[in-house]
Amino acid sequence: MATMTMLEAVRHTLHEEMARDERVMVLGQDVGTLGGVFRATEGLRDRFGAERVVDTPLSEGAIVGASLGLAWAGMVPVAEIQFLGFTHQAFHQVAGQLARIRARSGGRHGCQATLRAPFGGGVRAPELHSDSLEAQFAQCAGLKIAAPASAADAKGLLTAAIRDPDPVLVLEPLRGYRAIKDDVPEGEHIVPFGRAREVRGGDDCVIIAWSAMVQTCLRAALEVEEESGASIGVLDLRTLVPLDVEAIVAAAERTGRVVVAQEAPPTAGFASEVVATVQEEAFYALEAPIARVSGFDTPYPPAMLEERWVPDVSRVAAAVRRTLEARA
Amino acid sequence: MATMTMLEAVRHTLHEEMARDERVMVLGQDVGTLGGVFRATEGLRDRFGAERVVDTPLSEGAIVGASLGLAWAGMVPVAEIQFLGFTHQAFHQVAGQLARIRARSGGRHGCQATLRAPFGGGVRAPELHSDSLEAQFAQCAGLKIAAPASAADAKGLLTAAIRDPDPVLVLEPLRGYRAIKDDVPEGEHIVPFGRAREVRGGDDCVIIAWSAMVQTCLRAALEVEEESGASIGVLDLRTLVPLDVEAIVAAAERTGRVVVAQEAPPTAGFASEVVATVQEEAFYALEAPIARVSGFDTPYPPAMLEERWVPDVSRVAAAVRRTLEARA
Amino acid sequence: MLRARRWSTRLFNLQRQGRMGTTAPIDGEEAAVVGSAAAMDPAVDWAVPQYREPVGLSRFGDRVLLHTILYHLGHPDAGAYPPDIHVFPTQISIAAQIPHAVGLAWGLRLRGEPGAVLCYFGDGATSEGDFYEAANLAGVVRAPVILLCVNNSWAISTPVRLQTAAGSIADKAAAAGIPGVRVDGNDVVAVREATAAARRRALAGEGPTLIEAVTYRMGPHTTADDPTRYVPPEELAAWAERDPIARLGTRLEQAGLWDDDRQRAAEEDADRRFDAAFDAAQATPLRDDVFIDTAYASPTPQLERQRRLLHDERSRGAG
Amino acid sequence: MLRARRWSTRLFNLQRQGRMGTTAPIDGEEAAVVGSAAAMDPAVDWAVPQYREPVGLSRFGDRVLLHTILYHLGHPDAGAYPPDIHVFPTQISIAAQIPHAVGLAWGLRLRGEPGAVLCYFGDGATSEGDFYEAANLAGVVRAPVILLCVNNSWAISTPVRLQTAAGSIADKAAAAGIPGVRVDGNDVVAVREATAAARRRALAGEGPTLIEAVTYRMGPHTTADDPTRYVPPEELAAWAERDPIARLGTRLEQAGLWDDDRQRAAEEDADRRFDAAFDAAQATPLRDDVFIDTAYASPTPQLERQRRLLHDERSRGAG
Ligand SMILES: Cc1ncc(C[n+]2csc(CCOP(=O)(O)OP(=O)(O)O)c2C)c(N)n1
Ligand SMILES: Cc1ncc(C[n+]2csc(CCOP(=O)(O)OP(=O)(O)O)c2C)c(N)n1
Ligand SMILES: [Mg+2]
Ligand SMILES: [Mg+2]
Repeated sequence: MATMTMLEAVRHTLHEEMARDERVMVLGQDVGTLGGVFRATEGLRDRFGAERVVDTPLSEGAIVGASLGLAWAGMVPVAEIQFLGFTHQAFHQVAGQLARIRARSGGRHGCQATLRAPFGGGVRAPELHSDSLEAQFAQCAGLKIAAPASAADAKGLLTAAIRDPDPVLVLEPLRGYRAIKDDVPEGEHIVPFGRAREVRGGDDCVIIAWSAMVQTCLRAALEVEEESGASIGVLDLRTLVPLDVEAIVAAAERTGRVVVAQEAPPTAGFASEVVATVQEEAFYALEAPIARVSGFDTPYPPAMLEERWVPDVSRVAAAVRRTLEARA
Repeated sequence: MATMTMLEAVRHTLHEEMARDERVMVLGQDVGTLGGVFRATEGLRDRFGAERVVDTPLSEGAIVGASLGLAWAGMVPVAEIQFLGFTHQAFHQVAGQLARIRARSGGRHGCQATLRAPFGGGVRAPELHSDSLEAQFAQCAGLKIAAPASAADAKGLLTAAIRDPDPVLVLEPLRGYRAIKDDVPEGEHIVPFGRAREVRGGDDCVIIAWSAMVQTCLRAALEVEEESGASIGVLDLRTLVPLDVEAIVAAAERTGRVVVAQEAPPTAGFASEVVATVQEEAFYALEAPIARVSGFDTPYPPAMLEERWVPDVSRVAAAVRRTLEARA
Repeated sequence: MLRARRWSTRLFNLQRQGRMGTTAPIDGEEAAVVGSAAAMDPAVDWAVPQYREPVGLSRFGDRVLLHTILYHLGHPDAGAYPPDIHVFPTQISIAAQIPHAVGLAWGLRLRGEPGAVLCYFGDGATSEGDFYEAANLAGVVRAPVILLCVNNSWAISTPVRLQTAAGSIADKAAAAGIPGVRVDGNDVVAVREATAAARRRALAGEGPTLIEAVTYRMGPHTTADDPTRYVPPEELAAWAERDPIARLGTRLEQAGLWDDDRQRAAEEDADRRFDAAFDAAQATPLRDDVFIDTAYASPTPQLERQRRLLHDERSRGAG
Repeated sequence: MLRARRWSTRLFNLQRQGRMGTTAPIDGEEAAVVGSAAAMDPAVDWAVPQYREPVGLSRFGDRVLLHTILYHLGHPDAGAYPPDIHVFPTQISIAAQIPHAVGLAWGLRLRGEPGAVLCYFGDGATSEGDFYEAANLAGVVRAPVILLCVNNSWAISTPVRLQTAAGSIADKAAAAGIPGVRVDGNDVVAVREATAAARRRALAGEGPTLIEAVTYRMGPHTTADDPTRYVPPEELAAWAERDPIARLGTRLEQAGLWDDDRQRAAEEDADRRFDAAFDAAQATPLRDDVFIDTAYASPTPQLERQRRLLHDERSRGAG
């Protein structure tokens, strides 16, 4: 065990996976000499050479599209997209190509490629750097999506992603890169996809979240628990696709009261999917409407307003209180 | 009143709007000389000239991106994207640019541009021609989305879209182009955004849908009503953004039993949004879990399997029966 | 070439009889497709096509025809080429295959494998960002790829003149800093030679080449198209004079290498092969839930739940 | 130029003091930006910038500075230029503004309006599909647009050499069939002349021009960047010798048009203007739910519901 920030865990994992398997390569904008704008790829270029750690032109479509070809040639590409917002430039390649190539080839040949991208708000970044776009990718059947909330999971899920035979989008929370720090297992550490993590148990209400919102929800849970004595659980989904329906349903059935928190705008956000799943599978256990906490149905605002926009502890706590108070 | 197919209604509307306002222009692939691959723009080029009806290069990104600039210059562009699947090539322009330009300009200057695209399955089209991607666009705050289910609404909603000061995506159901035929009001006909249409009333269960699925649901409602005597309503959302929450909630409260049907894959589809909204706003009226009927969490399959994939009357009817039978 | 046309015609006729989905006839473009494929070594090289070329790619294996038929039938195994057939599944999204071809070529080099990649696309495709981005990347990493534009003068109803103001498609190579070559796409020998030269460059580590094969789409865009609405008849007639198959036939006849008997024999052979492939295609098994098995390496729990639902509802519906 | 640098430095310093968000210094690129803007008529023409140029666009109105400051403060009114300021809001998504500029220019012509559009982007932007697609479209519709690439030799840490194998950025014009011009981007007069010539072409209906202004980013990419990790010091030193402001200073001094007094006066004037604009920016009102009002022409019912929620939760939280 070593204590690491999420960023360190990502870097450490890339080093380990590149050392373990010579087919693994890293490509993207500024990932080589600079070591990435956040230094997630620092040291890789010196250690593994410019052929396997490639500073590409400023072309997200080509980075993602070439990754498919590289994978078919037997490489294992790990592409960094500088910010999740700029995956939109490659959306046709992700949705129409990487996600579909296995089906298109009749199951014969998949695409073992990983896309890493930082996302999420709270660090006063410029426009288009903070958006939470996971739901758009969750509609791309054939793609998997991991969204670690801890440094340990950043390692375990990234390792699983790189070794997964299907294309995986790994979402890394911008504001967690340095702020989230915890114990990371040394050596091989794989967190299997589709298994949620019970961050804390709770019998009266469960808050479901992923990525950086997990920390926010944990604080909200403690706050409400302290003030009310109610027992509030927090469930970290870890991967959105595949989704751990069992764990979600079990938590909903145990508590009867559910809050789902996300940073994205509410309309068609991934929280809606979680809500729909809970009410489909655990309807009779529900004692209160499932509450969503989200951003707003507006573009992510400029820095001066982002604190109003990104759901914070007080908004999550308010939703938990509302849910606890709702008549059964 | 004149009876028209949806395709005729679209064409007729484009003619009317171009005649009414000389700033309206049509651009896209093959929209000019050919009159569009479905003939939706037939006759426009001869009537309004090649300056206002433009055969563009094969560049969705440039078509959509240029539309923003055209709108800022005072034109009113109506761009045809040949199939919705190919809006992905322009996704960065739709999501990051058209949808956000009003917010980016501090509210000063929007983007009066319409994007039309056929979508949906059931006509044995090649790959990427049949996908229902509306949920991905519904997460693009700043964009509006219309999805007419009748020829009359194809006119009323397209007219509203062209005149709307915000960017609008108009989804036109491929299999409805010729198969859906109804009475279309002559002269100016505007269907305001955000008002759902009660296709048929019903007290025991309501099926919520949009676009071509409305017809499927109508048939399913009749089938179940006939066999069981239960009274089944059908609500056509007409626009996904803005969403008519009031009508949805009223129908849910009246019936207590709700089915939401879509063609898209279930995970993060727009049906999940409708479900989340219903359970949030009408929780205490619900007598059964809200059922979703969807495609599958796979890429849309090749023609030989699409009948298995696209939700049909029997699958919707099965969901309605299940919902009616569920204990309260 | 003759085979490609014959097979394309057979597909077309089957579509007209309602026994086949939309097809995109190759008529007129045989020299560009077959000639370029002829320069490749199917044991080590790869072909990455759009949708019009596969019928002309039997150089890469007899099975390519079977898969092409499966494709137009709408069968899910269409893209399931066995590992020894180095052909990418048919691409519908215009230009989207170009970055794949570049990545594949780049990857072959990184893996120390000997092949080059031949990527096909149309004149229309050269307006898409994917084309430029991929060509530019290929130039930077010196990928052993041949970017072969089949400039058939049309993208559905859009003539090249409205596609670009560039002097030629080959001129676009300058944007990527790679050689751009223009070749008579109706001259099978010229196409093969240009491709062979590009392949030599690729294998010598000198990087990509853009080849523009100038030809003409003599038929409709697809079976769903009505080209009489936009193709000037004089233009079509002028190109018909330059029909690549007739042209090669004349050359070979003059050299005493071709005659009516051989022609007939070749046609019969093509038909026999087509019939056999069509039978094989029709006999290819189809599982009605195969889409659940081919979305991921193994189905997610949600997909297994959806499979059960599918079967329940079907059996209920049938019952 | 002097003003642009001074203002950029002021922004940089404020960022360092924690009073401003990320900024992207213009140092070294003043001649390319100010010189090209000088060729335009702000009454009829438009500027469509990326993020580094706005501080150099006061040619388009004094207010541009205020909006630039608002931008780096993260104020929602940053892009709310009044109608008489013909500047597009700052663009962050690389190359995404290029199709807008083409559409705007095209639209002005369709509307019978007299202007031309000057679109700025970087060397990095020329690798994006948007650049090629937009340039190609501009060529076909002969849009009165000037595509001005500020080639400052870097895209963050990526040198132009890794961006493309093309001989120059100007060479890329061939792909769109439009003229490509390479100009010394540190020579303000040369840049202005090249831009003026392109503008004349545009207004004469001869279509777009790609201008590559060859210059150098003398500072970091942004305040978040550490260029010492990748910029070769000799290279930076060599370009510092060609500093565009010093160069013009020398020229003017030799012509007796510039001296230390004038320099000091100009700097003081620049500072005064900056101070005034900064005060105005800080005094610009900020409503905490303005994002709800600017997403659509008028808020949807859902947004009104969300506004109420926001205020309820805030007041609860505060209470
Ligand atoms: C990204 C994308 N946009 C639009 C289409 C619709 N479409 C199908 S074929 C075609 C024209 C293609 O022309 P070209 O590249 O010249 O190939 P050709 O058909 O002439 O072989 C278009 C626009 C598509 N398939 N993909
Ligand atoms: C589409 C997109 N991809 C990536 C980024 C991240 N990014 C910001 S600036 C930059 C480099 C831009 O270089 P260039 O176009 O040369 O402009 P310069 O900064 O040199 O003025 C990158 C990659 C972005 N903003 N947009
Ligand atoms: Mg063509
Ligand atoms: Mg640059």
